[in-house]
Amino acid sequence: MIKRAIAFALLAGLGLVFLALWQGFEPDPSLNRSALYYAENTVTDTGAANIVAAVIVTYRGLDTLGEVTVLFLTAAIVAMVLRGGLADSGPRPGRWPTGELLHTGSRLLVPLIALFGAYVFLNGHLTPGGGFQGGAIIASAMLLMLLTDPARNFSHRLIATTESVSGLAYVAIGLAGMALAGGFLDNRILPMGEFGSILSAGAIPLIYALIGLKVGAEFSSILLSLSEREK
Amino acid sequence: MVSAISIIAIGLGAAFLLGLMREGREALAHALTVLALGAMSAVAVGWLWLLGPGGAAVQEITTAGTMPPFAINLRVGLTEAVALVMITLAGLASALHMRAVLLRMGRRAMAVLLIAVMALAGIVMTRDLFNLFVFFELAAISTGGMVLLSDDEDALGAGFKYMIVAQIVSILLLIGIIFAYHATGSLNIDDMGGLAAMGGGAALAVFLVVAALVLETKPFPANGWALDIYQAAHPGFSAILSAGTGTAALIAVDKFAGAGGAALAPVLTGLGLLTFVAANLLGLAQTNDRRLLGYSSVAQTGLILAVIGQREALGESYLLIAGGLLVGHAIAKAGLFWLSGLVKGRDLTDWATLRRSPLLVFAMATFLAMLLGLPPFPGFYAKWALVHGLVASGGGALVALVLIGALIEAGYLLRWFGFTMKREASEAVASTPAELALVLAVALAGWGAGWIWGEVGPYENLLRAPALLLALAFLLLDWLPARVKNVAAIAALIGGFAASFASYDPLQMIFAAIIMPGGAVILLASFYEHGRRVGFYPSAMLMFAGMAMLIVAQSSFGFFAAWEVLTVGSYFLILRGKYSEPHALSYVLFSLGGAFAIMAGFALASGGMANFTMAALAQVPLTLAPWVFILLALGFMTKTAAIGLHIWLPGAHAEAETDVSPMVSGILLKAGLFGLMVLMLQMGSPSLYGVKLTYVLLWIGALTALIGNLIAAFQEDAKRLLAYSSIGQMGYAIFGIALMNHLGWLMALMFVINHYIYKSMLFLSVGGVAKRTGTRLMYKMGGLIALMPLSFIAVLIGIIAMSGVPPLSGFGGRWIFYNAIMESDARAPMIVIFLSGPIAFLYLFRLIHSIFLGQLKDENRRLREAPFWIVLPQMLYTAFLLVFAVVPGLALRRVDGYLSTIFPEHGLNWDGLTIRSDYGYWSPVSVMAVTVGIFASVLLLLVLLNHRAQKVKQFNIVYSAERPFRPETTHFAWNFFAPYRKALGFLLAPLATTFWDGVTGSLHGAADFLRRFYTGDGQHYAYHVLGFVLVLILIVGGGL
Amino acid sequence: MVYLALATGFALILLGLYGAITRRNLLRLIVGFTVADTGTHLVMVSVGYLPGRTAPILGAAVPPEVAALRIIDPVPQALVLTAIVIGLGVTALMLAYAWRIYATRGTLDISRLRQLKW
Amino acid sequence: MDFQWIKVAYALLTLFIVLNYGLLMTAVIQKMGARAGRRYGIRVYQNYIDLLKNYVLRSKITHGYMYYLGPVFRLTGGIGLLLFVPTIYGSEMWANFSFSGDLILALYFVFFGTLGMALGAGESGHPLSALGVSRGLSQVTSAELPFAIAVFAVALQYQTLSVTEIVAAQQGGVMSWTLFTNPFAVAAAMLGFLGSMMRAPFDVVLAPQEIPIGPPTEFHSAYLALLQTNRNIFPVAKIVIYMNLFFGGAASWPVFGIKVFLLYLVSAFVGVAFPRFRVEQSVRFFLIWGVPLAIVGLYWV
Amino acid sequence: MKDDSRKFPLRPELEPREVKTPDGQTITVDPLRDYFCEAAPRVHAPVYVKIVEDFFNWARSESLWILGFGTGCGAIEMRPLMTPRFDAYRFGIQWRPTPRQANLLMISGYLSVKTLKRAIRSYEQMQSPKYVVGLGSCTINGGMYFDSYNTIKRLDDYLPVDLYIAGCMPRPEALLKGFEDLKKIIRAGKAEGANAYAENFAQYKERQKAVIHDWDMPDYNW
Repeated sequence: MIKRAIAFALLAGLGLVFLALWQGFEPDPSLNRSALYYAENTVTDTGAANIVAAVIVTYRGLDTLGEVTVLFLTAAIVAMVLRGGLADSGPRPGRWPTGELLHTGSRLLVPLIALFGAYVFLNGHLTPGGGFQGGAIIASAMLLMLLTDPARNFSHRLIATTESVSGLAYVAIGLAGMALAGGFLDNRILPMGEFGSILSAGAIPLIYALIGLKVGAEFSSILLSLSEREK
Repeated sequence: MVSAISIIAIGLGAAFLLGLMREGREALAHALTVLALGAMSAVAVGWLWLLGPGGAAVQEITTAGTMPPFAINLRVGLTEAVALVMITLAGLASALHMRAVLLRMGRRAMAVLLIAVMALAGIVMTRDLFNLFVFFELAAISTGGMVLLSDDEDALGAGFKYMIVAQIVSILLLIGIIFAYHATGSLNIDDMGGLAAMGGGAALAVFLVVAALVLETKPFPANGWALDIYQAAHPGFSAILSAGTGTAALIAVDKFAGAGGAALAPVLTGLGLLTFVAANLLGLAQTNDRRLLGYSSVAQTGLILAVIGQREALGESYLLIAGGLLVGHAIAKAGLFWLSGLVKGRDLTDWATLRRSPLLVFAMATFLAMLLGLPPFPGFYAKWALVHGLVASGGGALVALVLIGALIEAGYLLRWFGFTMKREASEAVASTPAELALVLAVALAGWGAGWIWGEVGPYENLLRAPALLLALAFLLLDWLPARVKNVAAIAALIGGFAASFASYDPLQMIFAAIIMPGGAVILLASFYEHGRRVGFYPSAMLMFAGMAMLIVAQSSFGFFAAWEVLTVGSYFLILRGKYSEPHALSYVLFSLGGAFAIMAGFALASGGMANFTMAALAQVPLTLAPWVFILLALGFMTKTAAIGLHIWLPGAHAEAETDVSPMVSGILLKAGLFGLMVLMLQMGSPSLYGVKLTYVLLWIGALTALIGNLIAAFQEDAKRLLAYSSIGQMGYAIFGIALMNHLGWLMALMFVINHYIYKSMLFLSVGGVAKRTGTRLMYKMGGLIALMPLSFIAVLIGIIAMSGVPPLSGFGGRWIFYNAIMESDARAPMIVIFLSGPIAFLYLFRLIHSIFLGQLKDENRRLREAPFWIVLPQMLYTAFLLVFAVVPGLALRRVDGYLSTIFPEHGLNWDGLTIRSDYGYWSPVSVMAVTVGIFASVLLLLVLLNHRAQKVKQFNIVYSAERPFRPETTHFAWNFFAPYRKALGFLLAPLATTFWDGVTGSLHGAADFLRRFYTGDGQHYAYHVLGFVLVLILIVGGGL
Repeated sequence: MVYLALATGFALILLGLYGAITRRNLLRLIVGFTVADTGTHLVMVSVGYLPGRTAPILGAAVPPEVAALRIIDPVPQALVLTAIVIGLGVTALMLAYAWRIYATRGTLDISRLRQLKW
Repeated sequence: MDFQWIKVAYALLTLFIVLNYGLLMTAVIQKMGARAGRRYGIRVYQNYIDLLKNYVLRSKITHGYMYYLGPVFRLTGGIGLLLFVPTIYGSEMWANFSFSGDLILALYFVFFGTLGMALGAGESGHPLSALGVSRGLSQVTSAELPFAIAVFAVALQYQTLSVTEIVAAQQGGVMSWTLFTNPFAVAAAMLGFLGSMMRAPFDVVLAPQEIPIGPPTEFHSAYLALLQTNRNIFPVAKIVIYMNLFFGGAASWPVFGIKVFLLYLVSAFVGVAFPRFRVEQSVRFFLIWGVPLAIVGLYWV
Repeated sequence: MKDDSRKFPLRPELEPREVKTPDGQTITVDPLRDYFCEAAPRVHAPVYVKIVEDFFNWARSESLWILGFGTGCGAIEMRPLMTPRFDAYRFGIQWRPTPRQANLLMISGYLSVKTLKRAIRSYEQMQSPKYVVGLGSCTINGGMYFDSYNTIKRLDDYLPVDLYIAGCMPRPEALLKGFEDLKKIIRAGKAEGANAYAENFAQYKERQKAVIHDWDMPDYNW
């Protein structure tokens, strides 16, 4: 009871802070200087139509690299955590086999989903979407496969390789930006192309593709690790 | 030089590369990890080199080819470079240290390690607030991963608690960031300067960010999670957590502090100091080594946080201080955590196993010294500069907090060192050469850092002081046999004296004479010891070096450094005694407390000025002078063991080794006297509220003399008796100095020489006897006169000299003393000192009677004279005392002449063989001649009559027509002065001991009570965090 | 509208945190944090919202020339994406921890994890 | 400084006079005590016979070197004390060796004999000797307190530590004696005097039978004779100091004889009239009565 | 002294014992040998010329220091000597508490075997010249205890008696007369009991040991 009361009191205090923030909040009438800069210079700087994508991949590319790393890290740790418990979990009784219908349906859907994912990350610089979203979609294909056939063996190796290679490539592009263009993760190492076309915006599509692959692989890896625990 | 961002790139690249590795190639993976960390370290070191000695400009690194604030940018300045070096090197070393566990856990663990280091480097470099958040999260998650490397089951719980806290912190941070962005339209930290001043949401946002960042520095009380991690995590990782994460978090706070504006600084300071004091207090109650280190880490981080809060006030020395504390702490803590990896048990006492390896002990001592800010390590310079800086900016109360916290920290750290040196050692440490090399390398790095700080700071570099180097050279010689080292030590002392002989003024000369040649004479006794005596010579020489530096110190810094050096050396020396663990601890704590008082006093005197000469003490403004005087006098009197501050002395002197007791008693105590003399020489006698402070000193001296002597009379332990007698004698000396007249000083200076001689002599005699009899309890001895005649003669001459009975030299001191007090009008303390005078007879007689006279015991019947090397110095002293008794003018006259330059009035007149004062006269030669003449005549008469006396044995005594039962029941020695105890026993009430016991007891009690706050429940920790944030905002908000 | 979103975000945070610090079960606790995370994200995007404007994607609807007047702030959007991913990572990590704790301790009660204290 | 050997002869003469005077005076005082108890008491020359007998005992034993030297120390202390203080005021001849040192020398030389005797008694191995020493030291050191403070008061009063000068300052009539110029100091000093004379009520140190006779239990023959000799010199020497400090000193031998006798008589009278104190009682006595008196004396100046 | 014919075992504290020294060795301590001087008494013949020796003897006779040691009922008769009525002090007589300083041992009445041992000790611890006076008939022939199993009958067999004072008990006046007689003997140089004791040491010891069965001390108590 006391615990609840304390929790209440603390959260009430926090709530007061939030209330102050809420009361003091005044939506900007116009774009602030950062946003204004992006609105005005994205096209010339990066050639991307999706300003958010440009911010993510280029201006705040280091964040994104970190973000990808977070996933990589989580995947690695989850694998580590779960592997550590393997010895004592022991074999479990088999499951009911999933039905034919599911198998077929998923076999039909998986390539489509994957393709959609690829579409989303390849067009990230033009339309809403991007590497993370695309990667998540690809991972959902994986999830579908896992759900339909829990007993199926996936190639960890392939996933890991995809993950690492795309990560390395990402870092390499970043370094290339230092060598060839204005700085780390500068997207202007590749031609800017025509504004609005798929092959534009310098390295953004490439990076997004790598991110998509990597995120897909990492989500898959996490899902796989978690599902293997259930076997 | 490659861009510093490559540290991040290398880290990430290597981590991703590890993903490509096959399972089963762990060794290769580890090699890659080490290589990558090595490369990162190399880049960091390279930049440090460029920015430091190279003088390169601060490096701005932009990304995405866009200028900040529109793209993320990084910055590497000197501070960042230092932090990067520490972080990457800690990572590298930990990777090496954790090799086994990394190999076991596989490439993923290595990737996590790499990312952790990378993330910390990112925190240090980035200038973008959100990017900072990303790196923090990376660091947090990788911490969550690294915790799993531990073998400790409880690590899981600790990790989860950490994640809870991390989640809350990240929520707060995000809210703060987004509102800060909203207010400024930028995420760049450089754009947020003074943001808090905007008030409203912006200010709240800033405080949320600040609170989150500060939480990363583990402030009290929202730090339970951190302690659990320290306790449970693999020590290799704890090293990173302490040295790396802590550093990074502090840098982050430092970066963002500007945004908080002026209101934030005092809050940070307060918070830091609260953490510093509280965590140290909590550390007192710890028995688990890693948790203890955790508390210590938290405390040190808190101190640095406080320094960050005082950044404006500290001005130029800010970097020196923060850096010194940070580097010292990082190196020491990393080293200690790695060491804890070598120790199997988790209890502090389990560290005794380290003792088997002198190198590890050396490393541990180095680390502890770094943590405590002892010379010559960076923390020493930093602490000195910090205290001076704080005083300069009027933060006297802060100084007090810092010093109290530091003292508590010293308490538990040195207690731990005591455990290591003195407790039962189980098995030897199972360390591979690589691990050993790692720890040693870190320790050496600590020395290196000390050198660097000495070089770059505005003070003298202690590692360039010849005396100190000479002492340290004995560390290198420590593999030699003891006797060889002894020759070297004696040669060093004599050589040192010969080299500097000409440059001393008479005051210094007296002290130098007893320190160096005097020390050499005592060292003669050390020839008795066989084997290697590892650690003895470096400690002893350290003490001597400190003393030698002390007497020639020109600046307050030099003086204080020397003071610390001699304290450290003597602490190690005292700790060598068999049962001296608690006594050495209380010694060093009192000494450090005193040293802190001295430091504060100097800081106050100099007004925070860095370079302050001792001579400038005379120019201290009148309003400050009494306080300076009090602080300094207090500090010096801890060393002379004035009443109330004396409780460390008996144990420390009594339990020390045979040849150490005379050193610490005969020589070391004089350091305090020297300090007092210099103090009064420069400052005279300031008044406080109309009371002359020297008058207070008179009282202190008198009471010390009375109580010291009185307690000595009731000791059963011979060495304790001598120790208490030292207390009493020091009281006399203080009294003499405080008289502030010619003869008072003359007496004190005579006393410096005399006390050295007879106390050294008595300690050696008693030590020799104790060596032979195997006990120090006097009532177990008795009747040793026939077996140990030389020791007896030494004691006899010693006590005659000491009690001031003519014709030996002690009388000269008394005579001068009486003449000195004739000039003074302070009658009340005089009466007290009169009371104490005759009591000296009681304990002196008891000493010689109980040991040498009376009944010889069964088991002692075949004892031999004390070893030659122990007797030799005694005989030298005896000869000297006899010569000095006849011709005291040898030294007295020169000193008298010197004192005439200070106190021109009321000196002595040298009229042929007669010495005249204003009041009386004394002719030592006549006294000696008359006494010897009468004595010889009477003796002749007796021999004529009784030359054929039958020598009988010990039971041939009249015994009411019976015979004695056994020697034990016939030797009247125990509780020798029972009637005196009946009459005056009430004066013996151990008030000081009770008081200090109460202090330590309440500290421990407080610690034990306070730590229950850390219930171990993750949700409680969440409460702490939330509550902390709210209170912080309340305080800062209230300050708006 | 934006105030409502903001308030909802704050409310979610408080709700989530309340769950996280009062529930003993690790899984509920994690859910609580997820809710709070979501609230945070909501707050973030709300702060970046400018009334009456559109998404920061250039094209036919929003030509680059007038972008400055037509789009909302892209930065919070970028940030929130990062925050979401990081939150996901942390959640996954906590779940893995919860699983491991359950495997070794046989409990999901956080109050049983009090071996380390004082 | 040129030393004249004739001083040795003078010193011996002083010693001779004082020894004989002491032997006779103690006998007379003992006889007075006996008369008070309605006895004849000892013969006036009895002390000579006892002394002689002890000197010429035939057999003797020794317990060791310190035992052997103890009486020597003791007697040296007594003789030294006598010779370091000018016996007769204003006479170069009877100033003896007072050129060696001043009042402080005398004060500290008192302990020379005490210490030596204690050591000798200690080496005899007799536990009761040691017990006696313990009592003696306890008592003497506390009796010394009022005396030392009083002496200091006197030194302050006359602004000198030279005995001769102190006596000189008291010349010019009875009323200029310290006794009248600083009565408290003198009272305190006289209490100390009683304590150091080993007479009742402060004679538990020698308590016959209980601890046979304290420190000298084992001493006999010439050892004892030396101690006896000292017992006749030392009190006189001590009284000389008191006389010089407080009672105007003595300008001639007859005055010397009278003053010493009267002072000695004080302790004898007190001794006859009072029972014994235990040691802790006497320690307290000196602290409670002696020291405050002395302090008053000190502040009186 | 080791005596195989010992009838009573030695007291435990006098048995030789093994002791461990502080440095770890084991040594044997034989209390009787290690703690007591074993030397035999010497004869101290008068060494000075007659006239000097006479003078000394006169001094000795005029300074009789009695050991305050009462062995039997006669001790009660000695106390009045200190009182004003008899006032023995005027004859140079006084009591000393320690045998070291006394030179006259008064055996005041009957002497039990147990006390004999103490008397012997005390006598031997006195310094020569020393004198023994037997008080009352018991010291002469056993007196009324002539057939007691527990008293000695003839003091002279065990200690060299210089003078007997007969009576049962002798009055203090008799004692004073006895002292006068003793003084005469001393002045005549005939009170050489100590030397006689040393000369006939073996005989004395034989007789002493014949009655003292638990002889647990060295032959001569210095």
